[in-house]
Amino acid sequence: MTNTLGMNYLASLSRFVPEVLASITMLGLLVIEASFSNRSKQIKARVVYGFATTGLVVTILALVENLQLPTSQIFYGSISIDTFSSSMKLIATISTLGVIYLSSFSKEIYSFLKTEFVVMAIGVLIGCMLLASANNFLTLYLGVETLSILSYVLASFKKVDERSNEAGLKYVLYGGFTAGIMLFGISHIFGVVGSIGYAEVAAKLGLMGNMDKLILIPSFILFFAGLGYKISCVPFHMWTPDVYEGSPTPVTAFFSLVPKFGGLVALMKISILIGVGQNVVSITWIGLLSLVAALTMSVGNISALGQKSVKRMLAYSSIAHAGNMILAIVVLKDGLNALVFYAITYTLMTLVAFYIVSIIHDKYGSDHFDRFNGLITRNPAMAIAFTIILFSLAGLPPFGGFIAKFNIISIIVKKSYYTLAVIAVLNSVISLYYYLRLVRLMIFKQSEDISEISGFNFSRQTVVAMMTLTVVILGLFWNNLFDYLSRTVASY
Amino acid sequence: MSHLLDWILWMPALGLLGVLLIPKDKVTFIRFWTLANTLVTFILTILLYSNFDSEVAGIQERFYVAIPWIQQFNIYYRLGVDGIALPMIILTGMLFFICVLSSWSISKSVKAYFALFLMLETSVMGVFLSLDFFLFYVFWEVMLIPMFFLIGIWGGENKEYAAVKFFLYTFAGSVLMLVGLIALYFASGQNEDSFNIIALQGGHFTDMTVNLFGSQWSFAHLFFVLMFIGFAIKVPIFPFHTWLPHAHVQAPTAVSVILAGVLLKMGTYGFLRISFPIFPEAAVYFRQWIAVLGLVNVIYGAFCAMAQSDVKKLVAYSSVSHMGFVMLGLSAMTVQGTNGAVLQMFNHGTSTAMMFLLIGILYERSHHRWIVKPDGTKGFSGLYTQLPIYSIVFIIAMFASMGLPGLSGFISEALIFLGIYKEFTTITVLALLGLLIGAAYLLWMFKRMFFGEVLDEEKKYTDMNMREVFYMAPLCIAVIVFGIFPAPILNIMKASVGGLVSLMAKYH
Amino acid sequence: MEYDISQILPIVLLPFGAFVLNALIVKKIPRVAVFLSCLSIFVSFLFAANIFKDFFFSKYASDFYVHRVFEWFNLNGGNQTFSVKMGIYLDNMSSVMLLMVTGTAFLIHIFSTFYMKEDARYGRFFVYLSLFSSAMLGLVLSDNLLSVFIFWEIMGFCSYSLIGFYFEKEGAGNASLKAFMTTRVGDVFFLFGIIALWTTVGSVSFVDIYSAINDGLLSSNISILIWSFPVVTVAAISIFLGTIGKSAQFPLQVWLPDAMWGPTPCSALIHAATMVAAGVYLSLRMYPLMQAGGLLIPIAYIGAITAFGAATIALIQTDIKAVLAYSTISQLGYMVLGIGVGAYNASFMHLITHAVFKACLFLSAGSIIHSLHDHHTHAHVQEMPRMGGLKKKMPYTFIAMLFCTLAISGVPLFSGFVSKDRILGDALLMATHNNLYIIPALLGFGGAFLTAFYMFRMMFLTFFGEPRDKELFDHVHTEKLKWNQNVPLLILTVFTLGFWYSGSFSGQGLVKVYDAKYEWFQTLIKAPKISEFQNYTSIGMTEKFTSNEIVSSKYEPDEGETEEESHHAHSVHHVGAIISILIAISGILMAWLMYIMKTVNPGWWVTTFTRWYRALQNKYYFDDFYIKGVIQKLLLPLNRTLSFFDMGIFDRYAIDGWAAINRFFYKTSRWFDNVVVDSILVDGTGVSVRFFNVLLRTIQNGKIQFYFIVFIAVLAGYIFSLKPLVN
Amino acid sequence: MISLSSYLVISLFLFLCGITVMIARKNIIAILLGIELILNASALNFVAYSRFGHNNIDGHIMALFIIVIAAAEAAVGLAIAIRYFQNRETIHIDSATQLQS
Repeated sequence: MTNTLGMNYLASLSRFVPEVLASITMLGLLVIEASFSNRSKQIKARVVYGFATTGLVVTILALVENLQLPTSQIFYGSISIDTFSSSMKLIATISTLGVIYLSSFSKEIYSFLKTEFVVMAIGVLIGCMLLASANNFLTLYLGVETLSILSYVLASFKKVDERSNEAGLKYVLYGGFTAGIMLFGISHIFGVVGSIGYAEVAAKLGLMGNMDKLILIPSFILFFAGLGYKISCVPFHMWTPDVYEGSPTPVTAFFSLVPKFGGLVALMKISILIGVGQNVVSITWIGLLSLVAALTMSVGNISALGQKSVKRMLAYSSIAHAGNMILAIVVLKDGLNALVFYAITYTLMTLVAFYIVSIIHDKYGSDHFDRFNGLITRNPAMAIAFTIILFSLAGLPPFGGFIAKFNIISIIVKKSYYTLAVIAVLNSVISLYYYLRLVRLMIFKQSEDISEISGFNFSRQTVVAMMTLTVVILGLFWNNLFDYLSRTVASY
Repeated sequence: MSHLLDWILWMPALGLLGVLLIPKDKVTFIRFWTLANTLVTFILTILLYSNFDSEVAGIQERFYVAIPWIQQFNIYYRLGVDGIALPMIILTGMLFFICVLSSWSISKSVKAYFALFLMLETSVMGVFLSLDFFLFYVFWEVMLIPMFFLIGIWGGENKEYAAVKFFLYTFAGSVLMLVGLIALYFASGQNEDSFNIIALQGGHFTDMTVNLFGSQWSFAHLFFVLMFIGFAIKVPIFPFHTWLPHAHVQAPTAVSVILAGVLLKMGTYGFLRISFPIFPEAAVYFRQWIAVLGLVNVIYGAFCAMAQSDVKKLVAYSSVSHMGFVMLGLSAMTVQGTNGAVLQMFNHGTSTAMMFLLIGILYERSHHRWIVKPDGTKGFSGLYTQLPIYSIVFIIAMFASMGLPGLSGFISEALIFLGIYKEFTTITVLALLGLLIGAAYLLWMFKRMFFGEVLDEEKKYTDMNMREVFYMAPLCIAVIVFGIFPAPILNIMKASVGGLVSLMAKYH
Repeated sequence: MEYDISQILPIVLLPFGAFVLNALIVKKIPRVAVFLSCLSIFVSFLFAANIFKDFFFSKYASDFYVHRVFEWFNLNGGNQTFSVKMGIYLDNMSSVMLLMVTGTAFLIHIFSTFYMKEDARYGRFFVYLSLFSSAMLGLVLSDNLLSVFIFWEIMGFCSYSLIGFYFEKEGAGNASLKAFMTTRVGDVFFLFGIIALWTTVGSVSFVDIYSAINDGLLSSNISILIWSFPVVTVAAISIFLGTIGKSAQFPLQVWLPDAMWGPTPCSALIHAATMVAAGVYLSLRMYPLMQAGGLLIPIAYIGAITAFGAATIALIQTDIKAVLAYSTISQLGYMVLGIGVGAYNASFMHLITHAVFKACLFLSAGSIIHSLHDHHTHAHVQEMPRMGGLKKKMPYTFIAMLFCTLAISGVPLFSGFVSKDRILGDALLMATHNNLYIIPALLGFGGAFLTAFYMFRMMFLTFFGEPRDKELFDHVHTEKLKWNQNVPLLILTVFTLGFWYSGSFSGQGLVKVYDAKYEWFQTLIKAPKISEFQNYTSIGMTEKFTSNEIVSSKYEPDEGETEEESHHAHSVHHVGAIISILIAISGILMAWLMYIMKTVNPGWWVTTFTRWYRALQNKYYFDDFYIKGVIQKLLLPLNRTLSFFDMGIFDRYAIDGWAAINRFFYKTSRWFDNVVVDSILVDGTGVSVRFFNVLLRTIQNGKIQFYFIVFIAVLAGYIFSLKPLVN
Repeated sequence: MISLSSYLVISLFLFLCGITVMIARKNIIAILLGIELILNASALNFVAYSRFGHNNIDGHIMALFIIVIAAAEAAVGLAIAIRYFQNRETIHIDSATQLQS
């Protein structure tokens, strides 16, 4: 499947178009930012968002074009472009678009910083793309760091807000710490295997005896810690709640989507390489993954139970969802299409949820649970949309969330990981419980103030409605999408 | 959308769309629209009954729809009717029609109420009609959503607790079922994996094993238990029953009627449609445990009911007890037992529906349900003098659910006992004790509420009005007529039940 | 004779039709309803009379029966088959029974038109009566235990409703509840017996059961809990328990006295003449089963104990209806004793005679109560201490009651003597054969003495002497012959004479009459010979009866007995007859001394035997035992505990998560605020979730370096956990 | 002649030092320095491995990239630390406990 454009830079670039486009958009935005004076805010904002949107849309088109092509490794095999990573990049790009839209009306992003936000977001997106399509540890490291460094800034985006600063600080320290540990692990892997390319590592592993592999295992675990912290899977998740709570809502939304996708793709690729077969490493690796998946789901959900702030609750639930997606990684190649499907629905649901949370937050300056009391009377459309989304997140039919869960659970049941399956479904019961708490407040409780919710204007309503509708449709007629995914992605 | 089954399934959904289109303030219009819609559905079910061929065992060709839905998992939109589903479908059609009438007095956000109500009807019909396991599961879950809101918005003082409890409890059960059905799907593949319930039936999984925690387990036993929990929570079987009293006490009248009349039956229907035919060997293997659980239900429910001072809670526990009889009948796996169980499902549907409707009627007048108020004073007394018609209907309902010969309850219970006697003699004896207590708590309640002096606050209670009489009448007739001539129902079910029993008999 | 179903079914269907029709029209036009009821029961009386005539004048065929069946429903499906058949079974016994039931019922209907006239629910009373009559007749005609059970329960329902007829009274409620539940205890066992027989025999029609007994099908064992019994015993016991419940035998006799809360006519019909007798009727039908089950001795004991015990309680009752109630229990005890000692047709005869004179007694009591109207309380008086000297005021009632009292006390020439003496005679006979029967025999005779005593005590207190409540007495109008008040009584009175039932103007023994012409009763009624029901095939409902179904049989008084056996029997019967006459006379004499001559002072007995007196007042503490003991001390606490366990412990701790622990966390951990309390209340997922939640919150303490430590610890943990892999 | 193992020992020592610093020191700057130590440890590993183990330059390249990125990360870290100091007048790490459950 690997064809021979390994040598040729131009040929390589022809497959590297999406990343290039994204970078161009980023740089262009910087230019625009510089060229506009502060007088004409409106026009500037329009231009910025217009440019960003067009740029990302073009990127999306490029990615779609990439999806059609077979797998190929470029830049001397340091980067591999394949349907799986392309599709995940596609989703990441779409979610970036969604977050940028969110940032455009969120009051938490100060108007004079909106451009910076967009720039950073696209930067993180590029990092995510690198991470996703990395084919050796170097590109992986580069991707992770590009992702992280910009994320640190995003986390502490509200310059004057102490909490935001603290979030940034914790993020940077924790990130550096884990990055270092990951590198240490990688260095030992390199030392034993003598190469940093995935493929070579896998090949060498195949030739080694069990004892040598045993020496490798700790290094692999160190390496896993590095990725695990990006996906924020238990027990490397501890920064997550704090950072998510501290950062502005759009940033939180962004964090719970794009970096996770990058990390998941990388993890998936590496697992597919080293997790196959029946040797010590693979068994340990899969065991590690399943353990982590179970822990992530359970801890995420259980911690979400007692939260007071909806944002924090969503943060924890995003951890839990990451756990669900790791389940798909446990079954390696068979999990690919399930993983992608899950990512799609998860993106939609998370975006809608954060839109609504952000609107409420902008109205009250807080997203405490009781801010949602009696939403049904104050803004039925919003309440119904949110209810549907929450049910879908909990995995209730006939919504997309259920189908996503169904796919993953079916695949792990097929591989007869019955225990994992049972843990997963029971976790969805727990998750239903805290989602229900919100639904209860929105629909059963009476609100103290019945003032109309401003900031939920027509355009936002349409966007939310479209996304919610998509979720519902994905729940009923998911045949074609799933079919398409299993044709393209699975061919990876 | 041409087939009769499609119409039955989607008619309420159409009604739902209609309700959504009607403006909020056109309350009476919404009511009548819903009434008409449910009536049409009911008539359609009757039509189904009249075209039904009672000789055919199992699914009838003329009532079978299969349209591919998701090829990836070859999931089909597959509907079908057999003798076990049909009574339930008719019951559903009738009860929903009656409940619309009984919830005429709902005034709080009527539109939403009836919309959810119709959504509920579609999902319930879907559960009874669908022959594709995935479809079944989807309807099974969708049913929870309207129930949650119906209890949580229009319920009593402690409604949210009850609603959430009901939702979580049932969801917990059904997700286990989800794992089970996926496992079945992948295990089913002789030629191709399938969710087709009919194709799965017949015990293909008898000698499969799965490796779990390093030891070999029988596939059938493992997943029979898994699904058993799912259905048991719905039935509900001890120890999964505690959601029921809360839900019943808090729910508005119509909803508790549906809950007791139809939703509980979905659990036992699940056994008949899925657990038993798909895992016959496991079912036979576990039958004495099922019987014991059923017995516990009967006795325990009856005893708990006797101690209640809230009449609605009393009836709720009584339905725990009565569903225990159904479980006993199922555990027998004899022709009398199973027929008795299905008949009991129907009869309990009618009689308990009557009880709850009557309690609702009383509640509309008294706004409390205490037989004995918490402060020890009488809640009701001498209603017999105050509400003569009401009392007579109440007597019919009460004696029907107590199993007085000549009313519907008796035949099913007698058949159940006849079925289990040979299998579990001791359990039969103890279950008869349950029958005794069953009479005791109902009559004791009746004595305390209906005999004696009329209280002052009761002086203003008015007797049943025309509307109430009108919607109680069909149930009364059903209870009496099927008590004397059970044949109409037994004839439609006996062929299918016989088939099932013969299948089970292979594994005795 | 041509015989088909159209001559039999109307007996049941007419009253039932009347019931259905009346139930609809009673609110609008009660009078019509009443008329319909009376008419329907009268017509079915005519049908019954017609049938009886056929049976009576056809050659005395003791084992002639008509049996017609139809399928009620079947469960044939797959390769499974199961069919439930219903049918009618008509033989001599049922024909006599039909005549008795329709006759008394009709007269009681007539009397009710007088008694219930002023009542607010005049019409509804007749609705219940019609339903009851149809149920009773259906029971008599039914050919299998299932339909017997069905009608049995419907009668129970009617009894429940009629006892609670005056539902404004709290006591009526209690009484009806008590009656239904007590009989229900028996019924549940009855149902179990039916199921046991059904499963073993494959059908519950009498004939099938007979043949099954004959073929020894029932000797197989069933195991309950850890013991195992032969089916036949279990079935016999269960079914006899049904009889105990329905016929108010010891130890379930408690409900019948309270049943007197109902209107007097319904007491006469249901709780004296028919329904309570249905229990005995059932046991007679199942006589072969009782025999095969080896149950006769226990039955004899239960009957004797009931007969005697109830009689003793009746001694001290002051309420006229209560006296009659206890005498009913006692007489039913005699019938059961009769079954126990194998006096099959004597027992049945006593059923019939008792039905007649007890109905008459109740109606007389009714007419007395009705005429005694207290103008202060506006209530009818039934306390004997306030009566007395009514002989002058109500002559007709007096005559009726006198005859019935003579009959029940077993005075020769009256029906009671004929039947009761035969039972006692056979008891004595059995006692000479088997020592175990001595006690029942003695109790029987003792009971007879007491019966004579308390019945005449009632007579004297009511009709003789000076009126004790002058004012009440003056308000009583002098009775004149009214078609619906005392004519029914007098008609019944006629049938309290002995010669209707037995050719020998006395009981058997004194005057031996071997001419079958006079001993029609003994000829007609015989215990079913199970051997005759072999290879029996049931006949479709519509088929006509053909005369070759008649098996004629002549009357041999002592068939199957050797010469000296029969001689012994007759001598014993002699003795029995003489004893019982003496006993009756002495009883009457005793009462006469006490209440007319006042030579013996009742108070002396009370003061001497105080403890016994109190025991009698409390009906031997049965009610205290059942209500205070079993129900209040045992059942209700159990229920409360269970339901508390269910909601208070099971639901709260196991399901809602251990609230106690939650509260502990709530106090201790500072993160545990109202939100969590809220979620405790609304949590269905159990303590573990909550616990881990707290744990995680403690770990998640916001200290970044603590996070590092955890991180390192976890890595170390992972790596060390791999050590086992190395070797 | 210095062998590979000695390099490894040193790098391990550096690594542990870094971790100790990050855990023990309360000063944010110090903690950032700790990160540097860890990164250097791994960089040293890379170089040593590629010198002794296998004759390819992957290790060197890794090391270079590590240096670059470490610089970038340190820059951002310091910037955030400064911002934090501006807001809180302290760079004591234990003061950063506003965010917690």
